[in-house]
Amino acid sequence: MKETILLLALVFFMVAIALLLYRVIVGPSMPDRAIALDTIGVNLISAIAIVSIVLSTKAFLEAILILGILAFIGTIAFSKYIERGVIVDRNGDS
Amino acid sequence: MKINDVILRTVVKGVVFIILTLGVYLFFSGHNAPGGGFIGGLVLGSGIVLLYITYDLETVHRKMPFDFKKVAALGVLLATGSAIGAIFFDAPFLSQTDIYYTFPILGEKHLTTVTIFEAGVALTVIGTLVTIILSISEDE
Amino acid sequence: MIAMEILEWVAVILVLIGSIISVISAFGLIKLPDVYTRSHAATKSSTLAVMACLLGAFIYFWSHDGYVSIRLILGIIFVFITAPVAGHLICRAAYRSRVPLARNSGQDELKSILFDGDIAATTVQTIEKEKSEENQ
Amino acid sequence: MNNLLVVPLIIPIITAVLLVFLREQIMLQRIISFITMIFISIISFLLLNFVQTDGIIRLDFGGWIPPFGILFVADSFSLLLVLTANVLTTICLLYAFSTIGERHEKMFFYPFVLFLIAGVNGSFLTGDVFNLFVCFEVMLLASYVLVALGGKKRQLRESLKYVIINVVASWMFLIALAFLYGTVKTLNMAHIAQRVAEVGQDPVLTTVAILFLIVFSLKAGLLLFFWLPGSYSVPPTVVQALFAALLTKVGIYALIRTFTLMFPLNQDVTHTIIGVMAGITLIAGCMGALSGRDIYTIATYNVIIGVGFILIGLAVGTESALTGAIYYLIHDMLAKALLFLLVGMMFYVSGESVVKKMSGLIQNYPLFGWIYFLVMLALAGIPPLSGFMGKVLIGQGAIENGSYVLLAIGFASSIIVLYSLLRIFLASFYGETTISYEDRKPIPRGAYVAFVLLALSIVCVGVGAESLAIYVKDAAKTLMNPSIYIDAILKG
Amino acid sequence: MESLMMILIGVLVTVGTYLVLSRNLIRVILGTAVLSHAVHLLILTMGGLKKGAVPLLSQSEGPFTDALPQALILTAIVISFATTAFLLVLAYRTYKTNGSDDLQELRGMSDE
Amino acid sequence: MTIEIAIILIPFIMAALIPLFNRRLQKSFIGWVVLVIPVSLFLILTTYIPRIAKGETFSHTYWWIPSFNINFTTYLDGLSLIFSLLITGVGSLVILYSIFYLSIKESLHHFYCYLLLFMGAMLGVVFSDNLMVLYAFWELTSVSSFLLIAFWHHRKASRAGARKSMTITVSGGVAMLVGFLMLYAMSGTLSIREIIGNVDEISEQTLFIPALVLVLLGAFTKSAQFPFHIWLPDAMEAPTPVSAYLHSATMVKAGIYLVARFTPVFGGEVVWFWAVTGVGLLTLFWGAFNAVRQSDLKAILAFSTVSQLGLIMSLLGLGSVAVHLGYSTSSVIYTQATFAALFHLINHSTFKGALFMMVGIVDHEIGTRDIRRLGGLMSILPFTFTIALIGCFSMAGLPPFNGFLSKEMFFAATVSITNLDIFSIASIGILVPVIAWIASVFTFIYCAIIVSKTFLGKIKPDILEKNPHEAPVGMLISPFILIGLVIAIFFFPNTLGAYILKPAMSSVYPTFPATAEMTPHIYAWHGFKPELFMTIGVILVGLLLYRYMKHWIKIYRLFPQKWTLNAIYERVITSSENISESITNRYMNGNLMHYFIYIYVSFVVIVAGTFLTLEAFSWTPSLDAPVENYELLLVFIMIFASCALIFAKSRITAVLLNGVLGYAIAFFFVIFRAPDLALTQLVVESVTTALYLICFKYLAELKPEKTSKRVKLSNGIISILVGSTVTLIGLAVINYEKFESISVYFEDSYKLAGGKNIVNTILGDFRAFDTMLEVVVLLIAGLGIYTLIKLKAAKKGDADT
Repeated sequence: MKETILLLALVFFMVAIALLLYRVIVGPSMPDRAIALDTIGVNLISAIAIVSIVLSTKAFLEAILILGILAFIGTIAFSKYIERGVIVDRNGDS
Repeated sequence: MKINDVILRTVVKGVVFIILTLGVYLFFSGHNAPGGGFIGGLVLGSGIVLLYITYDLETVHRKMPFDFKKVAALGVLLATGSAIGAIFFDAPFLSQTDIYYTFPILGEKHLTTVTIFEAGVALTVIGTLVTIILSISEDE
Repeated sequence: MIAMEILEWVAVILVLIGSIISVISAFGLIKLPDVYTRSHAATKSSTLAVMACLLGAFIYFWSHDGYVSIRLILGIIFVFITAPVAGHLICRAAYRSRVPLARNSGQDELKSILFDGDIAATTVQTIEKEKSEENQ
Repeated sequence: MNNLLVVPLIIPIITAVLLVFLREQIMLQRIISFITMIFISIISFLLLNFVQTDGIIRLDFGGWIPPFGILFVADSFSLLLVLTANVLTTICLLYAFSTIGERHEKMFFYPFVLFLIAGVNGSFLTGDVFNLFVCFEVMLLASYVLVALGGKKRQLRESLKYVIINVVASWMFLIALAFLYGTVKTLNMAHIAQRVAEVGQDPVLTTVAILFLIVFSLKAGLLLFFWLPGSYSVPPTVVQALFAALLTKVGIYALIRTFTLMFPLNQDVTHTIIGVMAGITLIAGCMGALSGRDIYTIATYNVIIGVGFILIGLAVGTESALTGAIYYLIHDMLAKALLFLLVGMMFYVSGESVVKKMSGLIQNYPLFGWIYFLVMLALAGIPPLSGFMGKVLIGQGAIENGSYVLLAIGFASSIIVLYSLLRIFLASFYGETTISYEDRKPIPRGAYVAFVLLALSIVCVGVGAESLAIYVKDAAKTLMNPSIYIDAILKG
Repeated sequence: MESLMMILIGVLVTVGTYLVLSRNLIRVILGTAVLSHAVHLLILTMGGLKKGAVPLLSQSEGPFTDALPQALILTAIVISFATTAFLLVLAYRTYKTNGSDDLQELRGMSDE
Repeated sequence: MTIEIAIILIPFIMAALIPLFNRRLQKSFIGWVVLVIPVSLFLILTTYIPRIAKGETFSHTYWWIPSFNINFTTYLDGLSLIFSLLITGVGSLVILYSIFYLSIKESLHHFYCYLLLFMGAMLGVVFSDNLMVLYAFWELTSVSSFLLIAFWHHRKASRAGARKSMTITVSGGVAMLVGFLMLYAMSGTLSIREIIGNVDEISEQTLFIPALVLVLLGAFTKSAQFPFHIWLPDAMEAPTPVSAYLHSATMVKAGIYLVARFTPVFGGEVVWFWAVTGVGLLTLFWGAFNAVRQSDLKAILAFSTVSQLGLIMSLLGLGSVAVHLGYSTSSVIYTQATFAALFHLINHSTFKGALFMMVGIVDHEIGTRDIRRLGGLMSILPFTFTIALIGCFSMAGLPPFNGFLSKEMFFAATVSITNLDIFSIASIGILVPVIAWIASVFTFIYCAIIVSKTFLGKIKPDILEKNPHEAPVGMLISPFILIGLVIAIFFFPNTLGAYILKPAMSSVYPTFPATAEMTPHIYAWHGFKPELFMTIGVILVGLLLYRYMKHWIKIYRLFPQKWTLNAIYERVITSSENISESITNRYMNGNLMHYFIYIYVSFVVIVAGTFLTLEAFSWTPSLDAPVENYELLLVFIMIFASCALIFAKSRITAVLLNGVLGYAIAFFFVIFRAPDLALTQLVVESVTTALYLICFKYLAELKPEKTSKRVKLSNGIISILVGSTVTLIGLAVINYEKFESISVYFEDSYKLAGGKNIVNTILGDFRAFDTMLEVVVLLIAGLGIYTLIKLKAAKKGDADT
């Protein structure tokens, strides 16, 4: 029963990801897509958490943390790219 | 156009600290849990990359004045060195060995040469990652 | 024993709630009219969803294995800190790259401050860039 | 003792890394890299002789017994190639010292060459398929860098194609590896051979073998050589020479290993396909060589012809054919390196790469011209130079086996080789010179030393074929009887 | 599951191949990236899926899922990172010097 | 070190020394130094004559590559002796002649070096018993001949001639090599003598005839037999001493030598008989026929050489009948053809050598060899005229010169062959004497042309302007010696026969006892036999035709310029070059897309082809792990994302979609219990995405693909085929459960390597070597990117090689 619910939750997450994927593909603007990807990442965090419960293993908890970090880094990179076209500035004045 | 990055920079200071800690943790936990030289190195490297993204080349370089090419080279040297060490003990190349050694304060610890090897790996990963990002960003 | 069972159920329900919120938030991302409102759906409700899930997982491991996962707590905190910043940055980027507001939104007050005067010249570049990237 | 086996791989790597720290001291870089190459050449020669007395030697890395760990295996075949590769790289370095220029030298030129040779040596020596992939990658990445080193317009363009095709080829390699692991569940070559023999190479395994054929063909330039002519004509001369001598040969080595050791049991299918591919390669190579109007084109298509010819030896598959293939491999490595060095020097002294725009070079550079003449004869398989023994033995094998079509194509190709190179000789070296002896661009002394050494080695390999015979025969014997190899790895 | 994965891998290979056959440089590079994804999944699939526990001795007693493909993929991922990075830089250097990212224009038969 | 090996090696050693001591030697001195060698070699060889005549042979073996049966075996018998005497004898005379012929401004050291090289190679050919060594020397003669022909390489014609001769003779050599290899495969030995010994076993085998044909190809190309003769006239661009030496007396005779040497092996075959005889006769006729129309003296001689070689060749063919018949009193008569061949071989060398030297003198003194510009030189060059007269008489087969004797024997042989009733000689055998006779008529005509157009008639005025005079004595010595021989042999033919020809005959017919019939007594006068009438007929008809040449010379116009062998050869070469070029340029067009299409198509054809034809496909889905709903969804998401990637119109979208794929794969890694992978994949994916973004600064935005619909469709089909090939093989492989994985071993990782993370212990310990190299890969990539960016092409004047 519990497992069924967990799997159901996973299906929900997948549906959400699918919807977000639609947003990534369709846009219309770049920030839309970036946000969608960010959200996919965040949803994946949840999904990984659920899978860990299903498999009852603690091996993936690092992955959760890492994914959180990386989604953040990714979003920063995207936003900087969208805003300035450059990710790494040469010096502080630009 | 100067864009105000105060919020970002404030948060990143904390986040980078977490990332670096996590990286070190992953590096050391590698032998028994997920992690290891590669992942540790990658996480540490991406932490540094995050710094570059939030700040800029000059600022970060002032704080970390390394030649990352040499860091990478050093890493390879460490990895190969630990591998070659076995030859001098008449063991096959790359033989790893481990001992349990009781430190004065820390107590008994499990020490292995794998750790040296992994440290080499991690250093190379960091060095390469940053070299790549830096070289490209510095390009005219 | 029963307490454990209940806790596990709590965890599972939390996870379920999280998943439902996430679907709703995803619908929000589809339905809302412009990037700024979508960002709201993404950052706020998704963060809620993920926190519910992680909390669920935390409770589950606590009750099931008696394992208190620091990593999960850290994860929650981390998402808690970073999600708003990310949302802020992306919205600012969107605004600066002049992604249009939805038609039915109110007045754009920042516009006159940001895009007037000497700054206008630089923004032309961004607009052009945006145009070239928006070929659809 | 066994630890010596890793020397040809690890010493260049360590030296290369050390040279990274010595970036500014060019003289020191030269000396160190040269000494390193001489050192590993000596070591590989010693190893070759050890193998004669003690049989196949292996080095289990970390002491993990096969098939679980990675290991280096040295039999005569691999060591012969390692030795040849190292010797000619040493000589090419001599050429590089006087020609490559400070700009390149400061940009880690020597480290990259050393990485390249490390990858090549590793590919020859490894006894594990996945490790072969990794060694390939070491070699390939170094080659990617070397081919683009200099950043000229044309160079970047061609190297881009080279890199993309090779990246795709690498992924194909991994696909093949995945299927291999999916079927035999092991990665050790000897163990694979044993397991394949156990079930008698059924159709699925043969398909996997064919996948490997495609992958290695891409690397070797067998039939799928499209990347080769462009990318071999753009980098600095010495890099071209190294490429021509080493890169395709590694692919050929892998092919020979795969189809003599791992998948030797369904030769009707596999060797027929190899034969057809080799035949088409030869024809296409000959057409390319005939079509060429500039020296680089002619030289690069000659590389392709060489590949086709060696693989006829594999397709025929008899002991004498394989012996011939090994002889020819050694010859081809030396002669192609020399050919590319010469061609590059022609471009350097005349500033032209079109055959007809050069004339009378031999009057200003007699020794240079005669060495070209020599290598031309060697490549055409004229006795007693190095190409002869391989050609004869492959021909012998083809006759024993009844592969007359391949025999005809192969021998006809040697005439085309001669014809195409002769055209260069007659047009560019002979004839009236337009530049007086005083105005000529002098050839650096280091280049001459490299030419003469390589030319001498060609003559020695040809005339002294007997002194190589014990090694080559032993190598062919091991190739023909995979059980020798398997037993050396898995028993004791 | 394995069959499903094989179909997915097939689709990925198809997409990768199609992209590699493009004229545009970036598409080609993305194609190689997709191919590398497919390859990693393939190696994993070849080890057998869901056949055992996470290969951590501290977490369970086994049987474990096949760990060797995982190690291989890890190596492959890192190598693919290295090559992709190099390829990207090479691509933009080529673009800058040759002034085109269209591979048909980069044929280079006429200009030299 | 025996004398035979020394004889071969000395020329080589000297050839190597000349360039070394070039600077020390006086230029005028160099020829005299070189002359010592052939003279002394000749003298040494003459000491062998009595012993060889007694039937002795000399054989010595030196190891060269014994592992593959390639040994340096010298073998000196009657046949070798004839040739070696010719090589050294004519060689001495030619060098003596060239000392006066070549100006000291020429690069003499090259000339003599090549000449010595050639001499050594020739001696090697005739002394080798081992097929491979024979082949080695054989090719060396081609190479040295190439060098000599191209001696004046600043002339375009020289280069063209050299190229042609090299291409044709080396091709023939390669064919011969294949023939030798076939012989080796049949007999298991490379020694000619052993092959002759086993001839009965060999002739049964299927490869026998191919081997025969291939060996003959070698001989024919070298001996300039029809249709390979085209290189010989072009080779006349060489300095005249070279022509005299290589292209009349020695190198072209190597083919003759080969045929004679292999007569005991192949002689019994009908193919051999007809090929050698037929090609010989054809060449005899064609050479003579073409010689008549030439206007260059040297070209006339070249074609005449071709023709004479055909004569010798056809004689050898006729003689091979005896091998077929085996020894009996009736069959011995046919050996006389071979005897005549060997006899004519010597005769030809003498008179043709002299004639070439004569042409050289004319060229040297008058400055032209064109018969249209020459005439009446008899009074200016009386000695030269004598040489020409005697040489031409001999060549035309007139008494009292040696050519008469051998020509008579030739006629006799052709007539006697018609009596035979094997090899379907009865039906077409009558053609043999007919062709021989017609060819002799033409021979007579061109001999007449040489003598009359050059020396008779009026002196053309432009010649006189140059104030010509007779050649220096030194230049006349050699031709006069040869002319002396021409006469001497006529008067003492039987001395030659007994000491030199007889032992050679027993080399050609090793199984025949040396009876008197084998070495017939040669008479200048032997009664009114058919051959005498034939000779008389030749003279009469020849004179007649020469007289009325103007009237029938037009028939040459019937042969259109377009269809001469030379033109065909040129056309084959150029068209094959052009066709190759157009094909190669068509598919090697630099377009990466096309290259990939070739690669993928071959991939599909070869791999899927094998897979399907071997029926390797099998699929049992029941063995699969179960599929959960969410996994199915994830698969769909991935498929969807990847398809969207194809249609992505902006690069950011594409990169984002790639990121989605990366994330999804990481999630698969989670589902499939690979935590380390999931971590690595996530980090690498993010870093890669960042890299893309950084590099986008320098790259252009995606443009819509400009490819046509058809290309897109075909690309799509190819991709689908590739993808489905992988899928199908994968489906077959996942059910392949015959073995247990080696990774079971790694599950003891804690015990073995002290680590509880199996993947990590594999990476760090079991397979640490991979990891180490992978780190190296990373370093290379990092450094590589650095250099790629920093090392930009220098602007101009940067000549790095």
